[in-house]
Amino acid sequence: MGSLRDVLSPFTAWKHVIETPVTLKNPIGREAADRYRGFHQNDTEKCIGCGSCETICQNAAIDMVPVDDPKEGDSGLRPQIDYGRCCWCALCVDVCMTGSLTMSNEYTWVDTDPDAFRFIPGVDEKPWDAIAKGYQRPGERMLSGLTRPEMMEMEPEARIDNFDEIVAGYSREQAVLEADRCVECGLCVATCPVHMDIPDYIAAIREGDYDLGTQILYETNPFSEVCGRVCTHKCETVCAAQYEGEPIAIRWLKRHIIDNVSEERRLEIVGTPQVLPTGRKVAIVGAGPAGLTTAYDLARQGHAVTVYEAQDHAGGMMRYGIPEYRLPYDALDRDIAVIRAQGVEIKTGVRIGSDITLAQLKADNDAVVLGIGLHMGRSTRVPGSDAPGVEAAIDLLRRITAGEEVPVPKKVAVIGGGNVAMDIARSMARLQKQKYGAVGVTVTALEDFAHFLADKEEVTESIEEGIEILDARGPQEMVTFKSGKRKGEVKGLRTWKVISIFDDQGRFAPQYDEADEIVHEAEMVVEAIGQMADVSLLGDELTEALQWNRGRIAVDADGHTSEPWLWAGGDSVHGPDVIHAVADGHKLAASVSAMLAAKAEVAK
Amino acid sequence: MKDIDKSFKKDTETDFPLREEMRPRKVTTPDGQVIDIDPLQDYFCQEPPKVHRKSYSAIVEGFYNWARANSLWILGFGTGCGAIEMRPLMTPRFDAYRYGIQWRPTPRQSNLLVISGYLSVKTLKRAIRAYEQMPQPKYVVGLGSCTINGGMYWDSYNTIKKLDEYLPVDLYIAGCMPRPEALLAGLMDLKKLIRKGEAEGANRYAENFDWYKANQKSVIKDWDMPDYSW
Amino acid sequence: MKAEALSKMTNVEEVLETVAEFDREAHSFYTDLIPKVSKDIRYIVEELARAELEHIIKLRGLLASPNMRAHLKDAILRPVADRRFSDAIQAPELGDAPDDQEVLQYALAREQTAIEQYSELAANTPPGPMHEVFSYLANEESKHKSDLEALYYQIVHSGGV
Amino acid sequence: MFSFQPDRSQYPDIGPDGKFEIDLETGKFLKLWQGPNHPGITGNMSVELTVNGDEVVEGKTHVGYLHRGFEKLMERRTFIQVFPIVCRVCVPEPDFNEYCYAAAVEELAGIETPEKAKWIRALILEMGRFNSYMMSIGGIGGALGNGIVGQWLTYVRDLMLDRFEELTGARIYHMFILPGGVRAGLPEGFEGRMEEVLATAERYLDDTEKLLFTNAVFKKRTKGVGYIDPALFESYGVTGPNARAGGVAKDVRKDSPYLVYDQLDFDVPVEHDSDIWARATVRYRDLRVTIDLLRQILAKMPKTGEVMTSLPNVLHWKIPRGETYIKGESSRGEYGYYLVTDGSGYPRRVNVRGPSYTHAMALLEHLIPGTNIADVAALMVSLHTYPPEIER
Amino acid sequence: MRELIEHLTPRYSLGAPVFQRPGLTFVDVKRDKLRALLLDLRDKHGFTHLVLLTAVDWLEEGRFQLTYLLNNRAADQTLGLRLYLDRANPMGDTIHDIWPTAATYQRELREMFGIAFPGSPRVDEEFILEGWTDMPPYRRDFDTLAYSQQTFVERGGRETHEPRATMKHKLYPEG
Repeated sequence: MGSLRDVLSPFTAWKHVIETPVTLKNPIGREAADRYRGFHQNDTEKCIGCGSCETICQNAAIDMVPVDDPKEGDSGLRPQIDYGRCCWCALCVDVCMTGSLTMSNEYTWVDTDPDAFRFIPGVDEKPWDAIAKGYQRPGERMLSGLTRPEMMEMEPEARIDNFDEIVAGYSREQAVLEADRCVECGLCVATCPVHMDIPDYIAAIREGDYDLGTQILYETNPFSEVCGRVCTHKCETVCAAQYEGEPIAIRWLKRHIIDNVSEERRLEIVGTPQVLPTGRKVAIVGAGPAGLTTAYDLARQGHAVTVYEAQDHAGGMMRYGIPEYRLPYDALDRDIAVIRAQGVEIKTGVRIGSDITLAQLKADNDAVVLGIGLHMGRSTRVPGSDAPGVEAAIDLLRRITAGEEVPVPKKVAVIGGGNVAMDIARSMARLQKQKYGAVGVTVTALEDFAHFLADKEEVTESIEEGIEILDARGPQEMVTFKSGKRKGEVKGLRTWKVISIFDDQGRFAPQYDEADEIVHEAEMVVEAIGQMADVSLLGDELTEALQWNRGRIAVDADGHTSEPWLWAGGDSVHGPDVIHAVADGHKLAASVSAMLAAKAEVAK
Repeated sequence: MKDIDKSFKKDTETDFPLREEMRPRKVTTPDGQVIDIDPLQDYFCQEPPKVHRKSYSAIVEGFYNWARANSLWILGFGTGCGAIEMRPLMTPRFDAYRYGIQWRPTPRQSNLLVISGYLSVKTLKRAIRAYEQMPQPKYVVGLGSCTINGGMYWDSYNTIKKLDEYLPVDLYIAGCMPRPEALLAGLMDLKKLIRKGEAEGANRYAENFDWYKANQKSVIKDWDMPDYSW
Repeated sequence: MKAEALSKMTNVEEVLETVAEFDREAHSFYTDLIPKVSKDIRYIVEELARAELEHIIKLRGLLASPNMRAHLKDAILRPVADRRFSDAIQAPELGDAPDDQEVLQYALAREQTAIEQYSELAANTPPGPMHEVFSYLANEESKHKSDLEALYYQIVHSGGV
Repeated sequence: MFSFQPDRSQYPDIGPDGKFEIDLETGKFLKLWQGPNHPGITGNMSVELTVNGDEVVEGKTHVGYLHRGFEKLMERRTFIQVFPIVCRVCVPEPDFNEYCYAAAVEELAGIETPEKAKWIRALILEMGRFNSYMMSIGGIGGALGNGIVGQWLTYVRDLMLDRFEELTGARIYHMFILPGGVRAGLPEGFEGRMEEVLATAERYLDDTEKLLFTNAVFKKRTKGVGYIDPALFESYGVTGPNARAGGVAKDVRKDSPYLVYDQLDFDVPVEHDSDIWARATVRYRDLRVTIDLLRQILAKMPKTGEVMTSLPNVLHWKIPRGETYIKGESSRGEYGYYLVTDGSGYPRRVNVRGPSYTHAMALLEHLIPGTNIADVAALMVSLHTYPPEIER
Repeated sequence: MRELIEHLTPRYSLGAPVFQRPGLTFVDVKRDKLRALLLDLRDKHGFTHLVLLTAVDWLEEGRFQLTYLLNNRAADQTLGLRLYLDRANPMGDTIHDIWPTAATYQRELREMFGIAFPGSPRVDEEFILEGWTDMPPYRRDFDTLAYSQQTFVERGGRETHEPRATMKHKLYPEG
C-alpha cells in the first residue's frame, strides 16, 4: 500500500488554480428556467371562482375569498394563497378548470412579517404579475375528463318513421364516467331556476345510490322525467367543465337517476303528505309544470288542491307542445302519477271561462293560481298568411298529440328557427315518412346559424332526418294559387335572404338581399315564430282590474298578482321554459302557503 | 382531503400507559439524596437570558452593526429539507463566503440560526438548545413555508406550525424549498436589517422569555437537558 | 296631403313647426286608442304615444337651438338605413279592439308612409336648408321605424320554445 | 519502525462473551453523542457512542429528528394529493418516491403508462442517482478530510440541478412523475445541454480519481476499515452499492427490470473487499455507469409520443381494494413502496421501504463496536444513509 | 410461484393466494405457522431477503394486518405474508433471530401501532418519537389533524368561502 503514485497524484488538483472560476457574478435574482414553478399568477377575468384549486390543495394553502359580487357562472370568489402552506406542486394549476391559474418563474420573496405571505394572485399586485415565463399547463387539463360519453341515440333511419323516443339514456358505466367529471364546484346551482342540488345528485350517481339521488331530485323538482329529457339545462351553460372540453351532461345524468328507480320505488321514496289536512282549498288553472308543481308543494303541506285543465290530459305544454319522440307521454305520466299520489285532484277537459268562471273558483277556494301556457301561435301576417294551408305550429302539435287527423302534404314549409319550428318540422317529417315514405320539409329561419334559437342538437338531428334547414331567410309572402280549382290555397313561401340580423350592439337590425329571393314550394306553410297566452279566460272585468307588465300579468317576486286571491306563474308570466315554470310553481306554492298560514293564524 | 375527526381528543386515551422512563418516580442522586422527578413536568434551563443593550453611542452602535452584518456565521444545523439548498452556497458556484457568510459546526461560534424548513418536536428541542447556546447578538431566519404556517406538514402530529411561537424570527424566505439564490437574497436583506439595528429577535426572546418558554413547554415533553450558562 | 302642404313651404322653421303639429296629431290618435285596446297590450300604444311626444320635444329643442343647421347636418351625416323588415307586413284596419300585433303593424305602416314622403320631398328639394330638414325628418322616421321593428321582433318573433 | 502495544491494565473488564461490560459508573467509559446537527453529511440523525479511549464500544442510532408522519399524512390525502408529498420523504433523491408511488397507484388503478413517459421517468431516476452519488462521493471525501472533492462534486450536482429545473420545473422536489405519466416532455435542446453537464462531470470525476482514489491517505484510512461480512447481507437487509461492494451483484435494475432498464445496456460494477474503500469505489464506478446510462436513455428515447394518460377525475378518484409493492434501485439500494388500498378515495396504508432503514439502524449498530472514533463518520458516510427515509 | 404456494399451502394452512402480478404474491398465514414458514422459505426456497415488515390497521374489522415481505432474488419473486392480529390485544412474535434487522421494524411497529413483540431487542425504547404521551399515531383512530390543532398553534387570519354557499347567500338567499 502507498505507492509513489498515490502520493503524487493528488497534487494534480493544483491545476485548478489556473482555471476560470465557476462562481456566478451575481447569483441573486438569477432567472429560473422557463418551466420553473414559481409564484402564482391568476387571470381574474378568466377565473370563475369554482374552488377546484382549493379542493385539490393538499396543504390547505388556498382560501376562496370574495373579490367581486357573484354572478351566474362566477362565484365572485378568487383564490388566496398562503405561502406559509404552499409547496409549489402546481396541482392547482393542473386542475384549474379555466386555465386562469398559472405560475411565474419568479422565486424570491423575503419578508420580516410572516403574515405578508398571503395574497390573492391577480388582485394583490405583485412584481411577477406580468412575467410570461413559468409553469403553465402544457395542454388541456388532464386531471379530469374532457369529453362526455356519447349518448346512445336511434339512428336517423330507424327513428324517422315513428314517434319513439330517440335518446336511449346513459348506461350505468357511461353515467359513472360522466358523473366522475364533475368537480362539485356548485356554480350550476345558482343558475338552475329551481336551484337543484346538482353536485349532490351527481355524487349519488357515482356512489350508485339512486334512492338518495331520487330524494335529492324531488327536494327541488317533481318533474325529473321531463327535465331529464327536455330541460333547457341553463346549468350546463355555466358548468366549469365547459372551458376546456364539454360541460357535464347534467340533464342526462338527472334522467339516468330517474331511469334507475322504478315507479313504485319512487312513490315509496317520495311518500305521501306527512301532515294533517289543513282544510284549506286551492284551485289551480292549468296542469302544466307551473300548476302541477304548485299543486305538489301545496298538497304536501296538507292543503286540498284541485287542478283544472282544458285539454283531455294533464301535462300542458309538456304534453301538447313537446313531441313524443323527445318526451314520451308515459314518462310524463310517471311524473304526474307521483303528484297525483300526493292527493292532488286533476280535473281535465274543464275550460275556465266557459265551463267554470274564474269568479266561481274564487268563490269556492281560498286561493286561485293561474298556470296557463302559451297555446296560441303567432302569425307573420305577411300577405297570404290567412290563406287555407297556413297553419300554426303549436296548434298542429296539439292536434297530433290529441290524436286528431292533421293534413299531411308532400311538401311543407316551416317559418321559424326555434325549437317549436324543429318540433313541428320533425313531427311533420315523421308523418310524411309514414304516409309517403319520403320527407319533404323545409325550415326557413330569419336568424342565421350563428344566432339560431333552436338547440344545436335539434338542428343536427333534424338535418339527419332529411329536413332542409335554410337559415337567414325572411318570409315575404305566402304564395297562393291565383286561379284554378285550388284558387286561394297556399302553393309556396317566398323569402328573401337576410344578410345580417343584428347590428354591432346586438340590436335587431335585419338587412336583406332582395336579389336572393326563393319561392319554397309547399302545400302547407307552418308558422312557428312565436306563441302567446290566451288570457281571454280572465274576462274583461278582471283584465281591467289586474296590473300588467308589458303584455303579461304583473306579479310580485312571489308570483302574487295585484288581486289578493290570485297568483300567476309559468310560461304566461315568465316566458316558455319548463324548469322556469317549476321554479315559479315552488314560489307560488310558498306564497300561497304563507298566505294560508296567515289566515289560519287570524282564525285562531 | 379526509375530514377531520371532530371527536378525537388528545391525551384522553388510557389504554396506552406512559413509558417507564416518563413516569414520575423517586431517584437517588450520586450523593445519596432521594428526589422526586416527573419527566413530563420537570424543566431545566429556566434561567432567562439577558437583554443585549445597545451601545451608548450611535456611532459605535452603527459600527458594531456594520461589523455584525458582515460576519454572518451560520450554525451548520440543517433542521429540515431546506438544508440541502444551503450546501450549494458553500460551494464555488454561489460562494456565500465572499459576502462574509460562513458555516460553523458549533453554536458557540455562530450568530445565525437558519431554521431550514419544518421542525419536528424532537428537533425543536435541539434547535432551541442550539439557539440558546449561541452568543448574542444572534439572529434566526425561517426558511420556507413550514416555518411560516406549517407548510405541507400543516396537519402533522409531529411538526410545529408557527416558528415564531417558539423562537424569535427575524426574517422569512418564501419557497418550498427556497432556492440558494433566494436564500442568499434573504441573507442580504438580513444584513440590511442588522445594519439598521432592526434585527432584534434575540432581545425579543430575552424580554418575552416566559412566553416563549411556555409555548415550548406546551409541545416539548420530556425536557431532559441540563442547565447551562448564558 | 302632408307632403303637399310641406312641399310648398320655404322656411325650415315652418316645416319643423308643421311636422311637430303632425306628431301632435299622431300623439292624440294613440292617446285616444289607449282605452280601446285590452289592458294587457295597452303598454304598446302608450309607448307609441310617448314616442310621438318625445319626437315633438326633440323638434322643439331643435327649433330653439341656435345652431340648428349644424345639428341637422350632423344628424344626416349618419343616415339610418331602412331595414325593410316590415315591408311584407300588411297594414291592417284598426278595428274596435285591435290586438298587439295589429297595433304594431299599423304603427309600422305609418312610419313607412312618413319615410317615403320625407324621402321624396328631400329628393325633390335642391341642396340647402330645406333639403337638409327633409333628409333629417326621413332619417328620424327611419330611426323610429327600426325601433318599432325591434319591438315587433321581440313581441311576435319570440322564437318559440 | 516501531510498534505500539496498548497498555490494557487500565482497561475495563471484558465479559465472558468477549465484550466489555459497560458500566458508566466505573468512569472508564464516556458517552459521546454524534449529531444530530452534524454527523458528517448524513443529515439529522445521531449516534450515541460509548467510548473507551479512542475505541467505540457501543453505538446506538437515534433517529426521528425529521419525522413528519408521512405515512399518516398520506392516509388522509386523496391519491393525487399524496403525489406532491411523497418526494419529501427523501430529500437528496426524491424521484424514487415519485416513481414508486406513481407505479403503485397505476398498478392498483389499472392505468397504463405511455412508453415515452417510461423513458422520461428512467431519465429522471438516473439524473437523481447522478446527484445522489455526487453528494455521496463528495461526502466521503469531506468526511475523510478532503473537502475539495465535496466542493467540486456539489458544483457538478448543481449543474445537474439546472437540467432538472428546465425539465421538471423545480430544483429539488421535482413533483414531475404523476400517476399516469410525467408532466411534460423534454425541452428544446435538452440533450445538448445535458451532454455538456455529463462532459463536465467526467472531467471532475477524472480529477476526483486522481485526488481521492489515487491518494495514499485516503487509501490508508479506508482500506480494511468498516468491513461488513457478506454473510450478514441477507440477515441485515443490505442492498444496493453496500452489497455490491461485498461481491453481491444485487441491483433491482438487473434482477427485476422496471421501466426501460431491460432495453439499456449496462453492467453492474462489483467490488469484493466490502470495506469503506470498496463502497466508495463501487459508487464511483456506478456513477460512471449512470453517466453512460443517461447518454443511452437520451439516445434511445422515442422522439414523439404521449407523456401522460388522462386520468379519471382526481378529485374523487377511488381505487379498488388491493395491495402492491413497487421497488426500484436507488443510489442507496432497494427503494420500495408498499401501498394498500381499501376501495376508498384515500390510501389505506403506505409504507416506504427506504434502504437507509436497514443500513443506518441495525447494521450500523452492529458495525460500530470496535471502531476508532475518527472512523465513525467515515463509516456512516460510506453506508450512504439518508435519515428522512428512515423515519419518514 | 403457483407451485410453491400449492406446495406450502397444506403444510402451513395458507389462505387463498393473491397473484398481484408476476413476481408478487400475497398470501394469508396463521400466527402459529409463521415462524416455521419463514424459516422454511428462507432456508429452502431462497426467500433470504426480508424486504419489509409493516402493519395495516383494519380498524373497522378490528384487526391489524402484519405484512412480511420476502424476496427471492434469484427467482425474482416477492412473497407477502399477511398475518392478522387481534386489534384489542395486538401481540406479534419477534423474528429478530431470523433476520436481525427485523428488530428495527418491530421497534417501529411497537411505537407507531402499539403492537407488542416480546423478546425483541430494545423494542420498548423510544425510536422515532420523543416524549409521546398519546395513542400510537399510526392507528386509524388517531386523527393527526385534530391532534395537531389541539397541540400546535396555527397562524390565524384565514377564512374560506364555499362557492355554492356564497352564491346562494348573495343571489338567492330565500331559495
